[in-house]
Amino acid sequence: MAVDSGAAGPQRLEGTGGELIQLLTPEGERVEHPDYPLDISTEEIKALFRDLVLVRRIDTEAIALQRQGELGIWASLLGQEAAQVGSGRALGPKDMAFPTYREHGVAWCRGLDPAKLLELFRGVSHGGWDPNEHNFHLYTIVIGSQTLHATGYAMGIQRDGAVGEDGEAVIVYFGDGATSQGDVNESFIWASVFNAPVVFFCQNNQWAISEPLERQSRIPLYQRARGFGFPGLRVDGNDVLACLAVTRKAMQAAREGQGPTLIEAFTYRMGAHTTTDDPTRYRLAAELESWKLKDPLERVRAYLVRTGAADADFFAAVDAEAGELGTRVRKSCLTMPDPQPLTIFENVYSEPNAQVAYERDRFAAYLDSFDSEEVGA
Amino acid sequence: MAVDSGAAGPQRLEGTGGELIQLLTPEGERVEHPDYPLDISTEEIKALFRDLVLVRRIDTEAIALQRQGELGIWASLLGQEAAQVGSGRALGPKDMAFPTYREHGVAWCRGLDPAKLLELFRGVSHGGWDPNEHNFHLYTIVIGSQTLHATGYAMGIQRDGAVGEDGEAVIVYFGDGATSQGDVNESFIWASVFNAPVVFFCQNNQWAISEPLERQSRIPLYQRARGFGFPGLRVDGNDVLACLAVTRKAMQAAREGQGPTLIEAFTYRMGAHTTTDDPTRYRLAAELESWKLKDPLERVRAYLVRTGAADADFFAAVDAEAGELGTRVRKSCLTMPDPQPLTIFENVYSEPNAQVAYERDRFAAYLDSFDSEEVGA
Amino acid sequence: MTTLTLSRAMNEGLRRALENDPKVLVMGEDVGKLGGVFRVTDGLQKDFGEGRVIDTPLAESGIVGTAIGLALRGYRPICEIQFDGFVFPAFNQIVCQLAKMRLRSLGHVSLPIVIRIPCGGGIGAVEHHSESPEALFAHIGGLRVVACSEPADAYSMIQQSVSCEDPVILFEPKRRYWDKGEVDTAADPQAWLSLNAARTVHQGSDVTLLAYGPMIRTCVEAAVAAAKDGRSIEVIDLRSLAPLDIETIRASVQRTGRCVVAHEAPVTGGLGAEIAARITEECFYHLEAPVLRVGGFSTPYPPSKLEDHYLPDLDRVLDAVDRTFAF
Amino acid sequence: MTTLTLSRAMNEGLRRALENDPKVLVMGEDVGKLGGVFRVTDGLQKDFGEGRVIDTPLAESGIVGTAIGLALRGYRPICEIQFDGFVFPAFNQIVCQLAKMRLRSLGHVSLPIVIRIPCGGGIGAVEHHSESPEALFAHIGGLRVVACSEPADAYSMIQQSVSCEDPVILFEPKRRYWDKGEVDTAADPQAWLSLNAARTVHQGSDVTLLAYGPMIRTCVEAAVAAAKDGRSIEVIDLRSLAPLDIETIRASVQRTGRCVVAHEAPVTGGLGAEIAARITEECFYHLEAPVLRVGGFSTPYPPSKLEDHYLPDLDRVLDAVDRTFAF
Ligand SMILES: Cc1ncc(C[n+]2csc(CCOP(=O)(O)OP(=O)(O)O)c2C)c(N)n1
Ligand SMILES: Cc1ncc(C[n+]2csc(CCOP(=O)(O)OP(=O)(O)O)c2C)c(N)n1
Ligand SMILES: [Mg+2]
Ligand SMILES: [Mg+2]
Repeated sequence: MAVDSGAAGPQRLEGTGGELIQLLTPEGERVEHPDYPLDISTEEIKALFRDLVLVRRIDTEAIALQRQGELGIWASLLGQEAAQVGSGRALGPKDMAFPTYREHGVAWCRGLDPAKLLELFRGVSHGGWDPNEHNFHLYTIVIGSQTLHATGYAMGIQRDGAVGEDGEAVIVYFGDGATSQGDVNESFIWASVFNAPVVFFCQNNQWAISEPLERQSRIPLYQRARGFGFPGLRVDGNDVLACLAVTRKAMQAAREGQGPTLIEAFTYRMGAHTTTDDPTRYRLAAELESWKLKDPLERVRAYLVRTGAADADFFAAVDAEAGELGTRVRKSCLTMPDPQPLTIFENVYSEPNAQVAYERDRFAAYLDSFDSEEVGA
Repeated sequence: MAVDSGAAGPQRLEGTGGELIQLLTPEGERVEHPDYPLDISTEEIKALFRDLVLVRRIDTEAIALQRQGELGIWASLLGQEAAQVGSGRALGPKDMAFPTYREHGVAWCRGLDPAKLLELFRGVSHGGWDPNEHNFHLYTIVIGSQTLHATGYAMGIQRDGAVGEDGEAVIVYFGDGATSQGDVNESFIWASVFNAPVVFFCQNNQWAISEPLERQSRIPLYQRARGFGFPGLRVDGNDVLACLAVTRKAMQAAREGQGPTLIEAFTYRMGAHTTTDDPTRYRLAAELESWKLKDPLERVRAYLVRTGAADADFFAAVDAEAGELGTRVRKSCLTMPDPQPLTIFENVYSEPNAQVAYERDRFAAYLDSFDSEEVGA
Repeated sequence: MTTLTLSRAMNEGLRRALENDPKVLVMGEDVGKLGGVFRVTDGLQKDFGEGRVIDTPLAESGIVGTAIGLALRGYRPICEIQFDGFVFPAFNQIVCQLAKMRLRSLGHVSLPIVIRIPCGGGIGAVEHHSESPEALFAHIGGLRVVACSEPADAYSMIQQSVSCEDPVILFEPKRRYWDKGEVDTAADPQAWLSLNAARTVHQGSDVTLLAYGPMIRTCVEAAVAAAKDGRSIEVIDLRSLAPLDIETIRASVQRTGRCVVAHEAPVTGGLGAEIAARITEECFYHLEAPVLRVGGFSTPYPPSKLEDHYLPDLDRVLDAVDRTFAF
Repeated sequence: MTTLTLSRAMNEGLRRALENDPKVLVMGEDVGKLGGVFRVTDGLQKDFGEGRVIDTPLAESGIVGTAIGLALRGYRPICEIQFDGFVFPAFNQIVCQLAKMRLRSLGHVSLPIVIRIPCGGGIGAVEHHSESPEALFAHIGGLRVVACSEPADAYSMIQQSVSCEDPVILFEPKRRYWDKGEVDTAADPQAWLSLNAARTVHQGSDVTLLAYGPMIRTCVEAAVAAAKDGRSIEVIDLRSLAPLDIETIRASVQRTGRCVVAHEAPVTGGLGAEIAARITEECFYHLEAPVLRVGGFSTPYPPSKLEDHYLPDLDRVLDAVDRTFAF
């Protein structure tokens, strides 16, 4: 017989309890998980802590810059640092990452200069970095589109014969809201049918702007993978160690030819959707308060303090570094030159294009006419 | 812990064995299924047999008409009669059905005049029937689109307060290939999130034109529903009784407010994709031969003969009726008037439209110019 | 008469539509509690309930596709697409289903669906938030395409669109959402200007300037500025982009003998092309100069620091006007 | 020189492309064993393997989206869209990703992807199988749009499209797939006419007739017929629809003083609009009559029994030509 029972109706998802993979509790206690043993040194944990603090600092600075009118908008990663740093640090140099527009922490782990992110949010470019320099693709704003790019890229890895022991794999980021897009589901189909080396990393931060998770799914999101025939799992997205461990394992499986995995990192968007959003219109303060207790940084700090692995000097040093980073980020923003008008016509095509050239020449002449008339444009 | 293991790689699906819901074996033996007791009289089974024969006859006639140049193309339902008649006869008059382009058997059950189907395939109209007359929506050719229409319609039923004991529900048909389209997956999301009264009826006929099922999924299709949190099941699509029973149950559940079900009717496209297709290019004759043994008509005939429920007279009468139907279908095709040129401009908008009127008037004048010049257009 | 912002006027129009017909629904992303990212649906879910003002899953094809199903069941859905650049996932449903269902059914089926699209640039946004895709819809038979430019029209045009038995794509000029204007909410709907009609928003005799949506304010400002230099520009707000109100346009161009079309969308293949081609056919002997087009460049929309150069402003509009006099 | 059908010439061109560069891939629905519904990819999977000629899941957004990913990894995918009417599920990936990635990356990323679309009507097909959506793509900066009309061009243009570092939408006239023509498969690719260039396919002096794809044969037939009546029509095959080869067009129109554009797509907002607008700007004082457009009506494509009326045929093309002489 073949009957597959689903839930009878919508249900509020609970992210706590036994179904979450966790290696570090909100209180900072290290716990073991039979399937995800993590061999990690204290120094490595300290390095992760440093990452968490620094990416939060980039975020804080960017929000401030936006408030001061220096950025058009900013999408804060507040609360999602562990999901991003944990997964980001699980990648090898040859792996490729496809972000959304909120993966500043992953960008950091891949080595992208934060100034590049500011360029985008300042409106100086649409991104403009070379995806191959750090194996970190451009930010993608149209929800879900990048999941297909990632899957196609993974199919390219297969064609390059780069799957195997020492293979390469792809990770693609998307949100809970994105799981409703046709493209994301098509990417699940492609990845499973071609057994492509791609890890789907869904940061379920509980909200798609004002819409709670129930608007996207009535069952936990990690279970979506079942419908497509590949493994899905849910990890505590505020636990940097667990995120590191599950991503490592899934990436290694992909590299070795075992195909895709869906990782649902259960986390929370602690800030507004973007700096133009006002979450008080749609969610209760109490929810945010309860998530503050699960802060991804604080639990690592608690662990380091409790185990004596780090002392006040360490924390002071990290704070100082964060301060410097903040200053550097700010400076890079304030000294960023505006693009020149005629760059509008650049990088549309690889070769000279009659239409673009025609419009550029006319526009250049138009701009010149102001100069010669000595009237400001 | 939350790990969901999927298949490790592509696997050839097998449609036989215990996972299929079956009430009538290919040999015509009646079997029971604990979850799908079917209380059906001999007369009703004979009526189903008649339906099967008649819809096959429509199909044969249409193929012949196409060969003779009377239809532009025809999409044959050969082999899928049981899936269509079984599900079609499970519907109540108030239920709404959304077909693809191959649901001639469902059309028959809903009471649509087969001539209407010929109009479409002859190129006289794009369908042109009133979906509300028989609660049978227009054929939809763009793969998967109708699944969202069906889901929206079901949301309308909810808003009308027509869910409950005596409620209404929707059934939507699509193929195995269609399951790869974003729209179909989005409809699964909508239906589950809103718990809409819709039954997804997938006729898995093993092929999407030349592509075998493995190009669309590496696990059985009924399991797709798991990923979205509603029940999925697989029925022997060549077993009219099982199709009737599972569809009845799923429709009743939907009517009562228990939400969507995915039914995978495991069947086989015994003919070409359409009359322009040449399946010998991509599939083996042996496959077809093996499916002939599972013919949806023959097993009902065997059952009726074996149980003595029907005698030669009955079969002769059905054949005679089929012959008459064939003649009627043929005649309706041959006597169908061609549409008038100016109908191009009709039914584009509900009210007079300046652009359409402008073009129509000019075209009418243009046509008139030939008349007055006495030159043939 | 009340003074309302365009966003608020649209909100009032939606409220009226919801009040007047229980079959009217509002659906889209974040249209409920949040009231939409531009607050156009503010308060509607609170007042009309979740059954009628529906926060949908995040998928535009799903929004339009289920709206079609709801319309088949007798509802009149108003879909909000959050930003212009996000209408493309729904393009297939719009072009192949929404536009074609009436013909497919030989008139048995109407799909009275409105798709609201906040459009255009000038708000300093990131990629995909500043597009003007109207020409793509105007090319599709079976769709009505309209654009409002100011509060009073927003208020009436949304209601007229909802009343229309055909699918309507309604473009809303997002950078004008906070512009204020007088709205007569007490006026008899019968007295409203037809949804098919263009309107002369600035009288003039030397040249006809055609525009719509966000460019109307720019064009009127241009006309006012030009008047000081002694040049009399007639500005017509097209309002209906498909079909065009050719009569109004023709009457003006035959009078002025010169015509400029302005829009934010790329000039190549934009609506200006259709207008120029048609006007030239209709007014060949009246034209003193070719119909000139001023619009976005034929490139992707640039990063926002460049948008002031990309978007036609008062100077570029007047430059085009000047050029028609150079012929 | 070999005599090949257009379908076969395209097949040979694809074969060359696959041979010349191991990074070239062919992907789409039924392109493998079946060889595509028009047999354009016949035999390619057999010869180049399933790794390079890929039967994909049935989802066009997936086809284009994964092709983008493959291109990011260094491949050069050629995507087949089975029929024109089925390109719309992929429209979002084409417009927002394919067209914009180069600018988004400030030139770091190239997406050398070809999207082959069998297009147009006249084959007696059901709905969605006879569309001409080229204008929708020509409006999108970042895309190249080209159309072939005969076997020799099919053979070279597919190879040039594959070599192009930018995304190319290649329209193939499906009702001309079985038309035969001479193809010089030994010619030096350097000698091929540029992918940017229009070509005069019938010389004339009285009027310029612009067309592309399936309409070329019709237009040449019209020119031949008109010649018998003493009217000399110059027919230009545009080949590149975006960008247009304005120089070739202008030179002809300045010489003839009259111009007609013919295409199957609806006239409203079709490519003819852009051409008419641009030509009028460029050749205002040379034009004896407005540029006239002849094309599909601004309705959905009708059922096939009506398509002979919908599609501009020789008579309707000549009617438009006649009308330009009535000015
Ligand atoms: C196709 C598309 N539709 C709508 C939007 C507008 N939008 C931007 S972010 C967002 C919510 C995304 O939610 P989720 O996927 O959960 O990611 P999160 O922002 O929470 O990280 C929406 C609706 C978009 N960017 N793309
Ligand atoms: C969006 C779209 N893409 C491609 C096609 C062309 N096409 C028509 S039928 C078909 C195969 C459909 O397979 P399946 O869903 O299994 O249904 P079946 O024909 O087997 O009943 C294809 C690719 C289409 N109609 N729509
Ligand atoms: Mg989210
Ligand atoms: Mg099938």
